[in-house]
Amino acid sequence: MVNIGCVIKTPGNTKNNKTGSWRTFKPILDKESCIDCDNCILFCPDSCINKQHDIDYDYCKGCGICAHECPSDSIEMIKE
Amino acid sequence: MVKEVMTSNKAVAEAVRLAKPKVIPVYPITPQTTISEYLAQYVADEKIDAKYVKVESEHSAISAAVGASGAGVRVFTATSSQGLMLMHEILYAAAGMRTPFVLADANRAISAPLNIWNDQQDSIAQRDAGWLQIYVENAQEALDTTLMAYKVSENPDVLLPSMVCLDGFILTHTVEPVEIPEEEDVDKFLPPYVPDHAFLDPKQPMSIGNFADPEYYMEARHDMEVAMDNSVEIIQKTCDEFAEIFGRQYGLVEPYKTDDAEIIYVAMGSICSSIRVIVDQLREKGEKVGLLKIRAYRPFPTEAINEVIKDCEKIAVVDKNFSFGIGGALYADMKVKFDKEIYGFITGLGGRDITPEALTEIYEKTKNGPEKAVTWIGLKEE
Amino acid sequence: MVDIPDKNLLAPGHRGCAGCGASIAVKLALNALGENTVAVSATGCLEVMTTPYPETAWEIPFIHVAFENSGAVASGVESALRIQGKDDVNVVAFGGDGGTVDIGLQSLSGAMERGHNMTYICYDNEAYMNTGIQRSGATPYGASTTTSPSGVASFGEDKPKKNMPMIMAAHGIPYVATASIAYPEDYVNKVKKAAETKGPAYIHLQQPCTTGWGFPSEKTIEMGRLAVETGSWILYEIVDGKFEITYRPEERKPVKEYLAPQKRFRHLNDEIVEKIQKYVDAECKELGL
Amino acid sequence: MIEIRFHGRGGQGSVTAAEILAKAAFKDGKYVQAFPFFGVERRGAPVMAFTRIDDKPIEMRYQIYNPDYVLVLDDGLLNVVDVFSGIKDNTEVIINTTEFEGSGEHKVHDIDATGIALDMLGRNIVNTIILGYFAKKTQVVSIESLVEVIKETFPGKIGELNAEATQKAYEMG
Repeated sequence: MVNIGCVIKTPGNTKNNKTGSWRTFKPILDKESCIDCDNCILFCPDSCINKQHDIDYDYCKGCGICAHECPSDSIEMIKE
Repeated sequence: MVKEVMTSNKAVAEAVRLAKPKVIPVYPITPQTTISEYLAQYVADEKIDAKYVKVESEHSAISAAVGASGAGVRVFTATSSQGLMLMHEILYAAAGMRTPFVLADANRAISAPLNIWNDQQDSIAQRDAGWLQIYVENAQEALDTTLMAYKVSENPDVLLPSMVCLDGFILTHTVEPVEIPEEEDVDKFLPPYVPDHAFLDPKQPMSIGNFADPEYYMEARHDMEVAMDNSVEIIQKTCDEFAEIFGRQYGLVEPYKTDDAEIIYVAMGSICSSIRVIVDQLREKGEKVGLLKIRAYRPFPTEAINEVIKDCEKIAVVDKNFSFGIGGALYADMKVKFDKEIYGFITGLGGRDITPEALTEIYEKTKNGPEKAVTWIGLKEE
Repeated sequence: MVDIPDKNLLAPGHRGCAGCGASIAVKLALNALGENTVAVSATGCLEVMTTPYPETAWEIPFIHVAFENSGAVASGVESALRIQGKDDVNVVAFGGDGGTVDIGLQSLSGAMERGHNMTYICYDNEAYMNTGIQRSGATPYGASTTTSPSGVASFGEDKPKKNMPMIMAAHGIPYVATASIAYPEDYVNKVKKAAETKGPAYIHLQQPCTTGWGFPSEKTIEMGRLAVETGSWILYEIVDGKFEITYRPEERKPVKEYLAPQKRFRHLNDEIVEKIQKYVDAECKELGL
Repeated sequence: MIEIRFHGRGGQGSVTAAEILAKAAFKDGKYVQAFPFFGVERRGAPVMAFTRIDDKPIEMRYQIYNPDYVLVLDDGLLNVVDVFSGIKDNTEVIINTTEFEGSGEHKVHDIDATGIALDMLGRNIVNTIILGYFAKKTQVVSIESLVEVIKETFPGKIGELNAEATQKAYEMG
């Protein structure tokens, strides 16, 4: 059974799909040295860093953009 | 009730005015063009409260139609021939996305060679797109069918788009008397379109036109088959409701003098008028002959046809289209569905006039048993 | 600074590659546009990765119909919304470079010329990435793709990139801009301006693609920055016909620095690199960078 | 069933004439059908149009091969097309001409519609004028309905003038 025309009426429900399992490297953010530039939030392709700079590992694919774009080197990529 | 003399194109435009679509994306092409012109004028004169989208191609006409219908409003578009061919890809998308709008196709031959005249190859080529296809015989039927098409398409058990097929020039450019329904009667018959299954509203976000993998695709397509099956009953019901309000009765098929007929012509569109004249002439000579006019080609009304043809001996299917190596599309469908003596006749391609002699010849050939299962009629001798 | 919204309108869990630039492009655009927006998408990476039935990453209304027609679909959507009096709803269409500069050009041109009140964003990753990196009209000179491969007698794509923003500008529409995901403030401002524009607006956004360009996933933004800092991608806007550069690198870096880290350019010899440098110099001179 | 065939040139209004005749007959209470010979002809090329009039609904949708009446809007066509093609013994042919010399084989009426048109309309548009003459000669359609339809088809001054010219041709019939 599918919806008529395969319409999806549950906005944003890709959240059911935990893409964290794709990850081989994991970003660890050090809030002490963080300068609140928000680069990691802006550039995260998977919208998984919130305003408080908490990383949602359910979705983080471990691309490493956040660490690479962090001007204060506050994010470290470590092997899962 | 006003009765006026007009072309089928004008009759379609009048139906559209009465159906009150909100968006009309349309691109001109012979012989549909006057529909696009009438509608542009109606919008310019505020006779329709709609946005007329002056698209740059038929492909964009149908794309804008799907977009607008997806956004939740009633939509109309029209085309012909090459234009319908250009729409081909999006016709499938429209049906798959279950956008229930109406398209009028002024039936015209397909290139090459370039030809602007009537046959039905263009819409027949789209028969598997998931659209309802109704073939009309005259201007009145063009008007009435356009109104009924909305009601059928928008039915929650159908939600498939409809194509109203009217023969190019023979109908689109021929004037004849047409009764124009009263607006209040039409409003009663056809209430505004209020979609539930798909619309675009930031207050209730939904994603439409999505990607479906092998896990879901077959179900989605099968649902369309179910909807198409549902439409058989709904078309008949809609015809009955229409008759109650407007006094003109239509059906999935229309038999003429078939009760005791030994040979039955089966045909679609304007040719049925001429065949009726020939049936009368042959009847006067004592021939037991009748006509079965197919109005609904998709859905294919198997039961309704069977009811009419079950006792006849032979069937002559008249097609204005053909599939290489097979014959006409209607002929092929009849052969698949019915185990009877059925012959196919290809006529009137590219506007070749179908004369009374040609129609009589079809009868004679069927009666005597033609040399071939499929015969081209009206072909010039070397 | 760019405002960070409480809610992202492109949800996580979508199937984009790790390091996907298209996701960043859309996420930032939706941040700028807000919830009162309807999105249209051409077929491509974006559509496929965000709407695998029965899941959608879109928190706003979304429609996709086909590859080559997002301009026309958006025209229909816009018309339907306006005739219902929904004048305040933003209509945004996304197309990749293939769906925009190649197969979708006619549809887009018609939509722009008709003056629909909408924003079209081309997320340009410079090849057909969804189908596995085939060249498009937006593929730059020298890039090796599966249909413009480097080989014994070939250095890759042998034609320069189609100048799509200027083609759009020639339509006389009120707003045209180029942008890069590596400059989010500039990009977000442009999306906001585009949305506020009465009539059609076009943004051509360069969007590096880790898979198609061949660089490590963490360098998506760095590549975008290098493109701009070398003058290979110039950020400007054309408002009511008035052209203005919106970002000037302090000192333009050599193009080689942008080309070298990318696998698609790795085969290029010094001669071709020099030629590309000359192209870039000429373009920068023409636009006043 | 009465079948009428019009011969004219592209731009002379043959198709309009066929439709006006159908609409006028409809006003008289008849069933009607009118259609052009479907072509891609441009201004100046020979064209045809057809009208059917009957007391009962008209079913046939093929062209008219054996007309009861033939109306020729331009005598220059006589050298170009066979306007007598398919005519029956009692077919009447009306030609806009000043110098037609028939062989006597056919029932031919001639009227100088061009003269009336130039005189009353100031230009050579004869499609309605020839219908006035046709109405009187054949009584197929009433002049009252004809004039009404002409005024509806061409609103304003031009309709008035056309109606007067048609009336004049009627009186000459």
